[in-house]
Amino acid sequence: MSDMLALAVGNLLSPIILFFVLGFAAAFARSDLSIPEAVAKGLSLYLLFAIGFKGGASVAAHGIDATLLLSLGAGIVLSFAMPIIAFGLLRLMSGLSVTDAAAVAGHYGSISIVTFVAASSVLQGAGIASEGYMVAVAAVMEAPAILSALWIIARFGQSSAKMESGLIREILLNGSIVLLVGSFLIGWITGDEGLDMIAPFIVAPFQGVLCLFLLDMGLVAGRGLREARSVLRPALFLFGVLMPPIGATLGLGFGLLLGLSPGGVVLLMTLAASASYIAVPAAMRVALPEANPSIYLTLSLGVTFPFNLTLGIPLYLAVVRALTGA
Amino acid sequence: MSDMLALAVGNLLSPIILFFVLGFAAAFARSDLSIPEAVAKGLSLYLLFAIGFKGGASVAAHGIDATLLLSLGAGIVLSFAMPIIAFGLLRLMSGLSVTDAAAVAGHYGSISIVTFVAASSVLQGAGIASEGYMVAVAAVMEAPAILSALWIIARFGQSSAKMESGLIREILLNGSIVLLVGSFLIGWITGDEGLDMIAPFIVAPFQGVLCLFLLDMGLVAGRGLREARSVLRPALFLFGVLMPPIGATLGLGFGLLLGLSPGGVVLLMTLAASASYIAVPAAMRVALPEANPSIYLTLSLGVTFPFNLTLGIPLYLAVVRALTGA
Amino acid sequence: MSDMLALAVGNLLSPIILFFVLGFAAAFARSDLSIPEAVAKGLSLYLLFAIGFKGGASVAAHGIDATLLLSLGAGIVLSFAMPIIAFGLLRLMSGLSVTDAAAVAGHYGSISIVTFVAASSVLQGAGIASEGYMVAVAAVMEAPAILSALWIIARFGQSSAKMESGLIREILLNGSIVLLVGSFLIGWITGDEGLDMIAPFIVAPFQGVLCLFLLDMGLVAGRGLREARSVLRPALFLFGVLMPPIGATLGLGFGLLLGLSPGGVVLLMTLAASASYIAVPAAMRVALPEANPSIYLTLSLGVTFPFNLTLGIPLYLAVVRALTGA
Amino acid sequence: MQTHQAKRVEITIEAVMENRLTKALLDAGVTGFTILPVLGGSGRSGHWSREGQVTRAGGMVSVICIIRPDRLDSLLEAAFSVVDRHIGVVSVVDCEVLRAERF
Amino acid sequence: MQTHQAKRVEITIEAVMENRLTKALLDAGVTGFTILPVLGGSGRSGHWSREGQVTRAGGMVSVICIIRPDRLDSLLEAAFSVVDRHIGVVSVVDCEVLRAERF
Amino acid sequence: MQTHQAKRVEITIEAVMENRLTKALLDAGVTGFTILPVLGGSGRSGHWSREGQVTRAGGMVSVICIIRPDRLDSLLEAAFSVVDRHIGVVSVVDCEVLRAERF
Ligand SMILES: Nc1ncnc2c1ncn2[C@@H]1O[C@H](COP(=O)(O)O)[C@@H](O)[C@H]1O
Ligand SMILES: Nc1ncnc2c1ncn2[C@@H]1O[C@H](COP(=O)(O)O)[C@@H](O)[C@H]1O
Ligand SMILES: Nc1ncnc2c1ncn2[C@@H]1O[C@H](COP(=O)(O)O)[C@@H](O)[C@H]1O
Ligand code: NA
Ligand code: NA
Ligand code: NA
Repeated sequence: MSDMLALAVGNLLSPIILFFVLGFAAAFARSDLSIPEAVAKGLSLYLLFAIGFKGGASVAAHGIDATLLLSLGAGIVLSFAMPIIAFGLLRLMSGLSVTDAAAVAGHYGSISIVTFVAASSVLQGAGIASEGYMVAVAAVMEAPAILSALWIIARFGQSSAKMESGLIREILLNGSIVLLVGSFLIGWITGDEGLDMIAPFIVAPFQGVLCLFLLDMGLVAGRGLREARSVLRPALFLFGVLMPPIGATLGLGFGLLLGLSPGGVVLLMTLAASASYIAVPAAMRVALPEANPSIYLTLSLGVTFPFNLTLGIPLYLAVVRALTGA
Repeated sequence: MSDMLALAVGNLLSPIILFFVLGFAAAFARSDLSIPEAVAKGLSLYLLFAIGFKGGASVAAHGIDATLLLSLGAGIVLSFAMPIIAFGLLRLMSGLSVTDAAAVAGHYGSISIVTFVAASSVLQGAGIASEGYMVAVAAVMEAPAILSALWIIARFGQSSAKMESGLIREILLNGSIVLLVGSFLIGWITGDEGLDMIAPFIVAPFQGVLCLFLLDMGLVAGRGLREARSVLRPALFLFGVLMPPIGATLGLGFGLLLGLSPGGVVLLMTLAASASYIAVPAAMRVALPEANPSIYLTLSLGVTFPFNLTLGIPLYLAVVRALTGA
Repeated sequence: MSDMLALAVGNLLSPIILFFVLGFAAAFARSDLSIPEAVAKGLSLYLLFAIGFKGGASVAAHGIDATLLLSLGAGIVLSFAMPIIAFGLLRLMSGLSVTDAAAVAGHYGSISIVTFVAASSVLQGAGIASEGYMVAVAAVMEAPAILSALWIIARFGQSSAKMESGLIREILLNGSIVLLVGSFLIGWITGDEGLDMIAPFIVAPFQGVLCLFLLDMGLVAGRGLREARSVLRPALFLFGVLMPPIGATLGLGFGLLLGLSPGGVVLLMTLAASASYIAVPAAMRVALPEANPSIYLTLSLGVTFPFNLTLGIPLYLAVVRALTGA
Repeated sequence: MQTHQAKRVEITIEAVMENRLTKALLDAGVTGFTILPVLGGSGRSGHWSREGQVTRAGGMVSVICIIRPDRLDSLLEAAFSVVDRHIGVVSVVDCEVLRAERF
Repeated sequence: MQTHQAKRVEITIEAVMENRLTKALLDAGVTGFTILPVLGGSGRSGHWSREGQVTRAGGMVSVICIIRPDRLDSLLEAAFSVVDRHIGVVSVVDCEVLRAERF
Repeated sequence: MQTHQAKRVEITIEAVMENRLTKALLDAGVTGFTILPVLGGSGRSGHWSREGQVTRAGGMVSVICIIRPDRLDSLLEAAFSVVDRHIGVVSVVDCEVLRAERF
């Protein structure tokens, strides 16, 4: 227990978390600190590019594990299933309408890549290895949750979600997925030789770029929370901190079942625990415009993301350590 | 032959090419992956800054070769002459109007700096040195081709190209030339000491930045090609892959005549083979608005650039190796 | 004397200065070279992030000096006092109205962070250490000068500066101050461990990024000067090069009095000598819209900044060397 | 100079709907349009700003379309079919244009 | 389609004044506005451009506000109270809108 | 509030022609203008977008110019002399302005 506390405090005092907190505090103090949209997008492209490539290069170095395909399958199942759990929980706990609850649920089935990156960086700091292909698992978990959410609406809602032609293609080929998967494949193809070539760009400065990006996430999350305080009723807040451990537990189960390495289990838990803030909100605006974006963005960015970043990840790591003795 | 094939395959499987292909494929699949304009411009400024500075520092380290001035002269002659060849070829092969043919011709006399950078990076990978001042040759080859194109119009066309005051200054002082030449001079002045200071910024991460930039080039080229497929008749496509080897042959002749190092010859071939996509299109929009930009941009970015990147550069290198035994 | 000359020439031939000169020259030649606003802002955020963090990490490494608080106090006093001196000088020397003179004076009490960075980099090149907390001194010197300027207006002017609610908060929480102080604190908290993590991002490439940023400063300063030549009467120009040494002298006095290290004295001189171009202009547009921005921006960016960069900093260093034998 | 009557339609709409809107406009026979970026705004659904955004859900764009008056109705119907369920503002102004043959 | 009379007010103002202006507009009962970025411009106080700028003092933004005609006067007064001492341009155009209940 | 009749001219033109256009406008006696960025568009010469562009040939900008009605003709002639051979759209709207002395 006291070890876990030390770990949690250590994690809380890492530059990555502290820059997130700085952004959050600056937003709440109504400072005009801000990162231009183009720069924020550039940082996000960099992270996807780097994390995808490194994952692929690691697969090239360690060979494919027999569990690669099973892990991808587990990711897809989790992404399809978690929105249903989330929806049930929301309908029980909160007074959200079917539409809003389904939209929120979709976010929790999908994943947040920066939470994944933060967990990888904690693992790296602790010297714990993990499967390179977890990046690919992250990629396949982005989209199924959206289909789940739309199915929920079709099944339980009055308002008809518009599953128009084009939307599915848009979801599957959204920029983050393409860049992540593409970089993963290129890293895999070019292997160590490729990694050597671009390591000074994607390895050494990675943590620093991540700090700047988390500063931006803090600013955006803080501003969102400040503006949307009113929608954040206690029941919703509670959902935002309860759903991650539930997802993580499912991730833990699958991870142990598949025999992933301790690091891999932590990452799968983190993926399951995290909530989307890029792909799913965009899909929801198109397909489910009646759902209130302040609710799902505030929950995902303003509650669950900070929760995972600060408490969730060290908790998942501690659990895996306790169970596997890693 | 089988060596050349191996080289070509090796080149095709480098991260640089693969990221270009990723961008191209994403554009054709109509993914919404995109790099913000400001970030793309930032990456392009970085490349000019780095390549110029390194060229200058290399001149400072190795002294000026007696052939520096002759090489600059050769570059200028090539840039003036190639549009005339290209124009003749286009009028023979394609049904393009005088105006469109002249505009395209202007692009092929000038150069593409990112093709030059890609060739430098292939040379570096193969451990072949080259003259640092080839960067200056690249810079002087940008503009003369534009004057050639306008002269062709004045000589053969009905429509009068507007050589208004200000245009020449605009061409000579366009941002890319100024940054490239300026960085070259600063690299030269500050030499190894200067290079040591900023090497961690312009040397180590260079290849990684180049990958991101080529991803963007792939996206832009792919989107351009998708939209402008209709203008790309077979004769034009053929021109787009024939003109580069013709230019390269001229570059080869001049390079051998001047006694450049094998690496220098490859770079001069690449410069002659490449087609502009920054400076010349802008000048043509001002001076020759009647020319159809889809034609010249599609040829330059959508055909000749990918050709040089994937097949041209390994071919030019193989030829030089065969001839000089390097 | 000849040493000082050598130092001055050495300084003038550093890449940092030469890129500033390149930008300046490109602007005067009316080249269209330009750095997108978002990229320029991104570079500026990077510099604040890096310089703040390194300052904090250095405090963590060397412990707090007994003089930390005194130095902060000295900074605040300087920032409050210098506008009054500047105002007196301007009213004596130039025919500026009270409003314009007060606005200009406010700029000279405050500081320019990039001048501070340039001085740090000169010190680093010369192998002279300095107190890490000088970054914090820089931060506290940003705002008091604004209050001084508004007080001057209230005391001597007809036009009433609008000290509306909100302005003070805006000034104290402006983005640069928050990022600088926040990064300083995070650097302090995480210390060497934190620095190790992100050093490849904020230490190694720092000088290169600074070159690009100074290119942009040169472009902006050159363009400003070209457009606003008419406002720059000789008396104003004279003020722009006289005020920095006056400020530096005050900084020297305080620095010696406090017993700062030679490097620390140079930095305090530089801070006192520099003039704001980010925080103060924005505050003046809000509170004193009648003051002519061409005057204060041209003086600060077009005269005093280049003066400090090229002549001022080597001069301040030479003086400190002469006095302390460092 | 000789000018011609036309209508200037301005549609401010979520960026995620941009392609669907422009497709509907082109299908309705519009000959061209121009897209302006939007920095931020405020309305019944609250305040928003593009600063620091990485999500693609947040922003809006403004689509400007100049057309011959007789085409206004089909354009508005096309626009309405897209903006109907979405947030967004449509406004129409009388204007005069040079080179009427373009519209 | 059924459209309704409205006014389209466009206020080009220094970016540093943006928050003060939008606050004044909301206080004056405006239901929404849209903010467009401005790249550069020229006027009595000279020429400016956003390129390469790091200072926050330089830029401008354009605030677009569509309102019911009877609210125009209070809006203009609110706007004027902010732009009065500042540089900036206010213009008003008659327009027609869909979904009038929003304004 | 007291407002005055004016004209709002909007010229959407290739970015490479921006300086030539604004110079022509100033030569024609215009007292100011505002330049808005353009993200993309569509017309007879096809579809374009700024995303990822590094070439300077591709983009457009929108120049807004508010003037006294009696100056409209000389402005339009100046504008036309520049856009004539180039792609671009010119539209004029009646508007009312505060602070008429500026125009
Ligand atoms: N009255 C208005 N005038 C101008 N723009 C508006 C107005 N109302 C709404 N908007 C824009 O439309 C967006 C969505 O509005 P709403 O659907 O009311 O939340 C806002 O964020 C503004 O950008
Ligand atoms: N006549 C005008 N038409 C359009 N915009 C203008 C006009 N006059 C001024 N502006 C804009 O308002 C800003 C400030 O104008 P001024 O106060 O005249 O310096 C200019 O930089 C332009 O962006
Ligand atoms: N009807 C229109 N309404 C608004 N903008 C247009 C229109 N037609 C053309 N444009 C703009 O002008 C550019 C060039 O048009 P064009 O010359 O027809 O290719 C387009 O890319 C659009 O940005
Ligand atoms: Na999840
Ligand atoms: Na060429
Ligand atoms: Na100062």
